[in-house]
Amino acid sequence: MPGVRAVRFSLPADLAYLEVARRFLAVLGDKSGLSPSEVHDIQLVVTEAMTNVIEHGYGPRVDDGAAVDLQFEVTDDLLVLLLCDTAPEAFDGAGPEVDLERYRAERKVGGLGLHLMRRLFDEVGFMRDEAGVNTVRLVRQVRRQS
Amino acid sequence: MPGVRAVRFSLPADLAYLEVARRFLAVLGDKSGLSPSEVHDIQLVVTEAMTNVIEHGYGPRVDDGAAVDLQFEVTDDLLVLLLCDTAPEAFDGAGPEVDLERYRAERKVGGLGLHLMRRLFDEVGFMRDEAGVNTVRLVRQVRRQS
Amino acid sequence: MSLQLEARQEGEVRVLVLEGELDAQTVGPFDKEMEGCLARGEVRIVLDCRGLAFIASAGLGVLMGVLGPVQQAGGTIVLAGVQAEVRRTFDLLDFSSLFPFADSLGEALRLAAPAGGQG
Amino acid sequence: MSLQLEARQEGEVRVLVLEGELDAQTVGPFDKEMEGCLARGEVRIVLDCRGLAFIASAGLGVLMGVLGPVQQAGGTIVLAGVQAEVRRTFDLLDFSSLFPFADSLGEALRLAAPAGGQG
Ligand SMILES: Nc1ncnc2c1ncn2[C@@H]1O[C@H](COP(=O)(O)OP(=O)(O)O)[C@@H](O)[C@H]1O
Ligand SMILES: Nc1ncnc2c1ncn2[C@@H]1O[C@H](COP(=O)(O)OP(=O)(O)O)[C@@H](O)[C@H]1O
Repeated sequence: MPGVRAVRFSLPADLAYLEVARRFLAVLGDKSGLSPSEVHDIQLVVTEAMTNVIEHGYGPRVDDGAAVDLQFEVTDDLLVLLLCDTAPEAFDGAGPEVDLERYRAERKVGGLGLHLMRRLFDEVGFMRDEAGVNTVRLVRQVRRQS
Repeated sequence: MPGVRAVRFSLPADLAYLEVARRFLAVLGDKSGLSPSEVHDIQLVVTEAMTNVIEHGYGPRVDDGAAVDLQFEVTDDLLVLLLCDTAPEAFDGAGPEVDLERYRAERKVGGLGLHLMRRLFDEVGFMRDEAGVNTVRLVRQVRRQS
Repeated sequence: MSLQLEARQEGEVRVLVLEGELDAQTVGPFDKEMEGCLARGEVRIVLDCRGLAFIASAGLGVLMGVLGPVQQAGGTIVLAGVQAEVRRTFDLLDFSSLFPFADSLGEALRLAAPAGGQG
Repeated sequence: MSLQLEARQEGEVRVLVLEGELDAQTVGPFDKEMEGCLARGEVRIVLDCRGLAFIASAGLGVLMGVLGPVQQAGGTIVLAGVQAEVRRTFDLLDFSSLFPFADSLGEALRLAAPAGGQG
């Protein structure tokens, strides 16, 4: 079965590139023999993580050269996604669990993105290295097209 | 009209990824508002340049981690493509012009790729820096969808 | 393209046609449209999702934000022709039970009309 | 997928159906097939290119490599239903005058048959 050796891409830290990320992921998922539903899950999780990096990590005063780097790798049975950015804000992934009741009562409270990431991936890790690079690491078992 | 800020991607130095490069370029061309025929020209030229890097630059004994890095940027009226690799072989773009007559007489002589690149782009430059990074730089005026 | 949005009135029902992909980049006009419906008291809403290929949490956030007020005003938000992948996102968040899903636009209009689902 | 290749015989004409994209990665089977035709003396060849979306110089190299021997053996290589982008690559290299192009497969078969284009 086909795998994909590590492919990296770097997109401007701009919500207008969420769609480009999803298109790229569709190409890579297809090349890796992933099912359309698996490709969708990857697109969803990357959309959420990238949105967070842009909205919360870089924030509104992001400079023009800011980027989000993605790495996509499929081995025999493991899908590994890395998202890296150099946003000043560190984030450790901590936060309250999403509360459906609160969602009904209040309007537009957050927490859905992280919830989706944790729901869909076995491993969701947040790191920051000494050089100021933030990495979100998402890992899950591959479910292939039958 | 939409432009595309610099988008970079890094693919394994493997002919199996020529198709991925073309799919990625289609996404970026579409996002930049380029016409299908302009997208085709970009796909053709990148296919040729990437094939050369893999076949002539890295050659058959390429190691597993070898990559080809692409950068795609569209400003108002200029399309700039960069292909970078770390192949040991330096190349300055010199070579005999393609000879159609020879093509008919002999079998499978080379030179078509460089010919296509020069035919389709205004600027085709080959560089190698002190760090051993080879860069092919391809520039041309943007022809947009009308 | 990304997201195309079209609104029209069908009797007492407001129909919003969503085509493309709904994410943090494209959610703005949809948010504005939904808030507009609420402000004008147009609370019988059908979202024609047949052309909606993707929804991110940003889109669900808007829906969840207006659902309470819409229901308090005696209205409803019916989702018509939702594609499998969009439905999956609702399911993943356990939001599917909160909305009536209709296979066809006709069924959705019946569910949203005064004599319909809200009976 | 990348390149699908299918060969069949239609009377005295060998028909190769190309679907997908022809580049340095996918050219191998096409090269082998063309060399096989030449070796077996099957030199009346139609390439059904209706499904061919892309051709790189690697594909043209194979064509140019066999064209001379095919013609010396009294044969021809007719291209059927070539898409605009593939045609463009032929044009860019000034190779278009070297091959008969046929809009339809039927026309290509007529051109390739003994009574046809080769007279
Ligand atoms: N990359 C990040 N950098 C900084 N803060 C983040 C990041 N990702 C998430 N957060 C924080 O976690 C919260 C929850 O994120 P999420 O579940 O995606 O919901 P939302 O983005 O809608 O608020 C955010 O509101 C934000 O405070
Ligand atoms: N990146 C490269 N590194 C080393 N040599 C190269 C490179 N690109 C091209 N060349 C040389 O230039 C020649 C012509 O290249 P090209 O026109 O693409 O034709 P082909 O690759 O079919 O030989 C090649 O045969 C090779 O010797």
